[in-house]
Amino acid sequence: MTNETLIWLIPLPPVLAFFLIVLLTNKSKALSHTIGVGAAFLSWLGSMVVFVSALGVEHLGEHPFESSINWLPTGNTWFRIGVLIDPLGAAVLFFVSITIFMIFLYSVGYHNFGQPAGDHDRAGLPPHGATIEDHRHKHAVPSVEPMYSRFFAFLGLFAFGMYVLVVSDNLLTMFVGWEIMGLCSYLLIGFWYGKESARNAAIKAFMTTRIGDVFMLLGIAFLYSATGTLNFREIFTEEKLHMLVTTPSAFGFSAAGMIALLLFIGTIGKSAQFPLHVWLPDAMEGPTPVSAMIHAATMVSAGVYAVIRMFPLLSLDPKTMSIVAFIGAFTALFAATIAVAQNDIKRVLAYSTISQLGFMIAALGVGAYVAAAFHLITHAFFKALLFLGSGSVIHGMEHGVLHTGNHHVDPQDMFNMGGLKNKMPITFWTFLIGGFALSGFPIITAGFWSKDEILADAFGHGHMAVFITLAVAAFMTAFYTMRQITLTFLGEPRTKEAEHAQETPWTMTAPLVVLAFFAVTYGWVGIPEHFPLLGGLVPNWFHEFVGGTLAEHPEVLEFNIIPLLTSLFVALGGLFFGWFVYRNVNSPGEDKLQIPVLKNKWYFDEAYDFLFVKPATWVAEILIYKWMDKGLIDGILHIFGPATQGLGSVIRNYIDLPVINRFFGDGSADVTYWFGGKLRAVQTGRVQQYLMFALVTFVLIGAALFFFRLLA
Amino acid sequence: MTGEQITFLVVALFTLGSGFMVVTTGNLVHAALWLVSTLFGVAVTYAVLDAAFLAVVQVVVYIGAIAILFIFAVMLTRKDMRDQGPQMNKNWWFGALLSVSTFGGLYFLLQGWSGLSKTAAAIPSGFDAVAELGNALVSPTAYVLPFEVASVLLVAALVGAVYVAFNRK
Amino acid sequence: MSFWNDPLKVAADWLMGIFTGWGMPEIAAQILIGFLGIFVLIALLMLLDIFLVWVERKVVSRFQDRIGPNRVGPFGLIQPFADIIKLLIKEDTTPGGADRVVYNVAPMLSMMSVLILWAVVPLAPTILGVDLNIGALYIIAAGAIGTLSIIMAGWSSNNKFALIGAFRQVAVMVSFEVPMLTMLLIPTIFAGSMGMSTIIEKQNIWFVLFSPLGALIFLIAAIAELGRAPFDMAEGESELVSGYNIEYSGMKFGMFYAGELLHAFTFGGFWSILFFGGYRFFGLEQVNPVLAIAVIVFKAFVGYWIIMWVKYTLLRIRIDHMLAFNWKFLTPVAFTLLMVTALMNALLAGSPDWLRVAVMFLSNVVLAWIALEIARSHSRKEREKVEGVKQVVEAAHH
Amino acid sequence: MVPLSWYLIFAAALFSIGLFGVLSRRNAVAILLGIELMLNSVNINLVAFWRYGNTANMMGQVFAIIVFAVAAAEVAVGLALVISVYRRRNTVVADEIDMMKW
Repeated sequence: MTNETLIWLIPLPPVLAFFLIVLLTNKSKALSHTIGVGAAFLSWLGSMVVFVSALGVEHLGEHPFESSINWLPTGNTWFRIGVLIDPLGAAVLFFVSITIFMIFLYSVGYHNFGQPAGDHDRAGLPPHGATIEDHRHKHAVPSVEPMYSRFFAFLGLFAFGMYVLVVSDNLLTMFVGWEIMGLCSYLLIGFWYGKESARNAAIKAFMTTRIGDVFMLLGIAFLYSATGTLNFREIFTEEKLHMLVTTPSAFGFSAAGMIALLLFIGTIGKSAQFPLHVWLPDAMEGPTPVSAMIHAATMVSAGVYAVIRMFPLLSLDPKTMSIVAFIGAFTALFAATIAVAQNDIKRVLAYSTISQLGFMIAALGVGAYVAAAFHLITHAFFKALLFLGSGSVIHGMEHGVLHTGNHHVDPQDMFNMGGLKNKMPITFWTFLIGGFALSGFPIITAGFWSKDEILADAFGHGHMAVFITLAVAAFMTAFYTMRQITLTFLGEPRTKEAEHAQETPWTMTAPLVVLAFFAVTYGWVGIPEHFPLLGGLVPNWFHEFVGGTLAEHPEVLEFNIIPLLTSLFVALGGLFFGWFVYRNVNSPGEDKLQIPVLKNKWYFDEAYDFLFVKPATWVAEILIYKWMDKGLIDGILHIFGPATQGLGSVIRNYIDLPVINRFFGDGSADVTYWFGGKLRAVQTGRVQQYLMFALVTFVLIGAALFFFRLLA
Repeated sequence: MTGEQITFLVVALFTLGSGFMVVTTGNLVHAALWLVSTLFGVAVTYAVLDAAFLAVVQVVVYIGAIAILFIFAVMLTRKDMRDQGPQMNKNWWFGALLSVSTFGGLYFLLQGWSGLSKTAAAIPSGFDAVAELGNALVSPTAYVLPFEVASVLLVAALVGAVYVAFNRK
Repeated sequence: MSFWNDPLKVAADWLMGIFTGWGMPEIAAQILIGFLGIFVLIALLMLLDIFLVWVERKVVSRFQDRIGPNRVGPFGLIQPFADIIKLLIKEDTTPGGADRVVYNVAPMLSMMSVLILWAVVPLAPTILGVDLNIGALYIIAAGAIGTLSIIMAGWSSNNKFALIGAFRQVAVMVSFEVPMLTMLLIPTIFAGSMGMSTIIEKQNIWFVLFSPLGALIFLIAAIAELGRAPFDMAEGESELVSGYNIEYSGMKFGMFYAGELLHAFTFGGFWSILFFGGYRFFGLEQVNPVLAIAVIVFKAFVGYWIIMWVKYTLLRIRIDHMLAFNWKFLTPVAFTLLMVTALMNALLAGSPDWLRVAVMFLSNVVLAWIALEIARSHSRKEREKVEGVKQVVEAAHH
Repeated sequence: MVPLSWYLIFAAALFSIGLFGVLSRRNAVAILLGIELMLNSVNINLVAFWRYGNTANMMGQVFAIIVFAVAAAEVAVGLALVISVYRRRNTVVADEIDMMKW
């Protein structure tokens, strides 16, 4: 099987799994998760094959794996869709497939497969645990998710969307995958639809991303009308790009800039950049694997991936670039500030995700193409690791909750934890690695290299503002990461639940270990040559490989000591302060940083509520419904009624009854009746006679025709 | 008068004769059997026309299935084994008139048509009519659609026949 | 020597020489030679038939733990001749109110339907009547004529038992033609032709290895076609006093009887041709046509013996069970098998032989297993239903 | 060599015979027999035109086969109708089956 065919096949297993599970194996949990995980494994296998063979190809950037088929006839040409794997695609495929596979595996344990069904669990609510009875004393154990199979089906569809997005060679199919993911995020965030908050979160996520998507669709339409194609490699040709730059469009943007901007707004929605970031923290309502799926492996990465894809277009217009850089940097800092004040372990990670994505966007804004891709991948690894780790922690806490039976304790609140280090060692160490990677702990962790590269690029390209903002953001990142670790794992247990927390099954810990491995090692493939001591020990493979995607190879910056020192300082400093401040903080009260404005996320939700939601409701309810519909339109209609009635009666009495009915209606009826009476003798009910009549007629008519034709 | 012509005439006369018996004989089972011989004559005609496959299919489908079906039907639709009364309805003469006129009309039209006297070209050597037919029946560029439609029709007829003839106790 | 390589051609040329020597036109001579060939073949078949009578009686007697014919001649070999003479000199009766013409035509048709089958049987690479490229269909066509003869016999002899027997027999034959035709298509798929000789030449590996289930279904359908046990309801002695040929006596009955035997033998032959490589036996057929003939006759006898074995081992099945078995089990299985085989053949085109054999064989086994499972569960349900009724009835009795 | 006209006239004759049967037999089954004859005559025409036209173009034979299918369907349904009518009205005489009249 050629690589092209294989690439075509990669997205298939998950979607097949989706249909199989939904249609057939919905009843059997074991079968469902076997199919789901198996599908994820198959896709992973295919992706690995493609990736490895992609490594083998010289100048993959010039001639990537691609194949396409005619899809829609557009006028006299065809709209072709197809698959494309260039260095960027290969690298993304690599982490996407691994993380997806890991998350599938993790979900098995997370949903307590193999445990008894809950005593009073209902579909649409998280399982509450079951009481089993062995040698005559009953105790509570976690109970299996009621909608276990459905979960795997949704995950499969989600994975399908992501794979489609990664392998597709044009914006349209990419957008299709994009939207499939939008739908799945809705389904999965609202997976426990029994919870009010989950419902709202799902709708919020769907709506918010939809705003971005609309603009993205506009951008795609604009691009298609401008260039007549949506295929990446066809767009990124010299003359197309030049044409786009030279054609002006609105607001003093060039067409290229406008398109890039529109597509970028789509990304803002998808990867939760300011000001459309609001949906992402709420998305934490979904099960933790979903959070990992959305925040690490797939959806938000998809946003950044889209921008990276369109980078050649993006980089054409300096205005757009600066907008992107600004939004990225701002989001990075802004989200970091909020993250500092959150107590929900998953929300902290959510905001850190937003800020890390801000890093990537900002990197793209300053033109650091490779750095962005690099950080995208490393971030995917350690963020997936962190989410799964937090899920593991929550799971352990739920064990405690079940043990004590006190269901009022929120197993996600970090102030209820503490001292989990000894309870759940594997989780702790992996989480620690992830946290250090996130905060860019120097040299060993992957996060350091990618983040350092971003800072270096920002500095090197002379965007001081961006540089400083990012540096501060990085500092805060390290700070709240350490805060989280300290509150969660270090110190003494603050609650009985925390005391009775216990390590999670292997299906949950194994993915942690694997991801931890990548979270550390993946950074080493991208060490800059000129780095002191380490530079050149390992060739900067990543830069070479992914850089090859662009037409002109991005130049390698010469080394500069300032960004290095900065990142060292912010990472270590942040970590130290995080530990120092929170080493003996035991309750939210003692936490100095619980500032309301941060706590309440700069009041963004309230602001949006006031600015958009309320006015919309008012317009709908009062203006349109009450005044316009009820008052104006109905009023007019009520006038029509009597008038029509009067007219109708006139017509009826003076035209209808006498003329139509009497004369035409009854008259024709009488005539017909009379004829019928005469003619009915013909209908003898005998088939053969009918046939004879038919034949006679046929012969006569035929003869007549023939005769006249002869005459004529 | 070549051999082929003699063969044709013999076959045609045989076929027409038994066909005539089909529509005239009083005993319905005999009519069905005469139908069999007519169909057999038609099969031979196909064979003479180098359509061997059709000839065999004719034998299989008509003699093997349809004729048998007729005999069954004849035997199922009478109380005792004798045919009583005349087999022609009262205006059979008109039917005869019509059919003769039909034949006359057809003959007349045929006379007016050129290319009547054209003779068959020899089948090119190595031309496998069966394979050609098979390909034509299933290739999308040819007649796969009529073929499928015919199959659907058969299924529908099968179900319908079963339903209609089903004897509700 | 040359004669032994291609006896038919040599003989034909020799005769052609003689006839033209007599000043006979080419065409006439050819026709005459053709008739001679047919005559010789039929004569030989008739001799074989007589021998078959003896074989049948011997085998059945063995199965029933008797000795069988053993008085006339060595091992009673002359016995069948005695039977023939008896049949010939018997009074040839015609029942009153019978339809004379049809009544007399039926046995001939019956015999003919068997004999014309041999037109397409390749006895050796060089010895076959005519190499129709639609041989497989031809078999069914001949079967159709047999069906016709049976219903003619049953109807014309003006006897309700005969008529009922004919009805049943014809119903069975018409129904079992369907799976039979389907199974004929399976060697056709493998060989890419319906021609008997092509089918044989393509069998470097016997098709039975490709499609054991197909061979089995074909055998079952063939037995039903023949109307032999366990599908011999048409001539159930106890119920219908030997069915459609009840009114026939003397040589007319003899024709039905001989026709049946030869038919069985012929289907043994077709079985071997379609699934067991016909006259091929490890290149033996290349040595000498006579050997080839010996091989195919031997294989035919094996098939015939299997048919007899079934006949004398199994019990008679009720008519509705027969038809239900065909329509509800055999035909669906046959269709499924046909689809599976065609699919496999298309998928495995060009792959090595051992792989094709393995996959085909396995798919057949799996299909058979599934079919049997379904049948078993269904029959279990039926049994429960019946037993439930029985209990109810017993309860009513008590 | 047999000219095409012979086949066409042969087919026409067969058709007319069938037509006669259809028009003037009393028994419904016999009417169906007539219909069979007509269908066969059509088939003869199709095959003859195939043979005398361009033999590489299979249309004639293809449609002959489709006529087979139609004939089989027609016989099945027709006989089923006849039988069910016989069950209810106890007659198969076409003229007596005339409920569908004024």
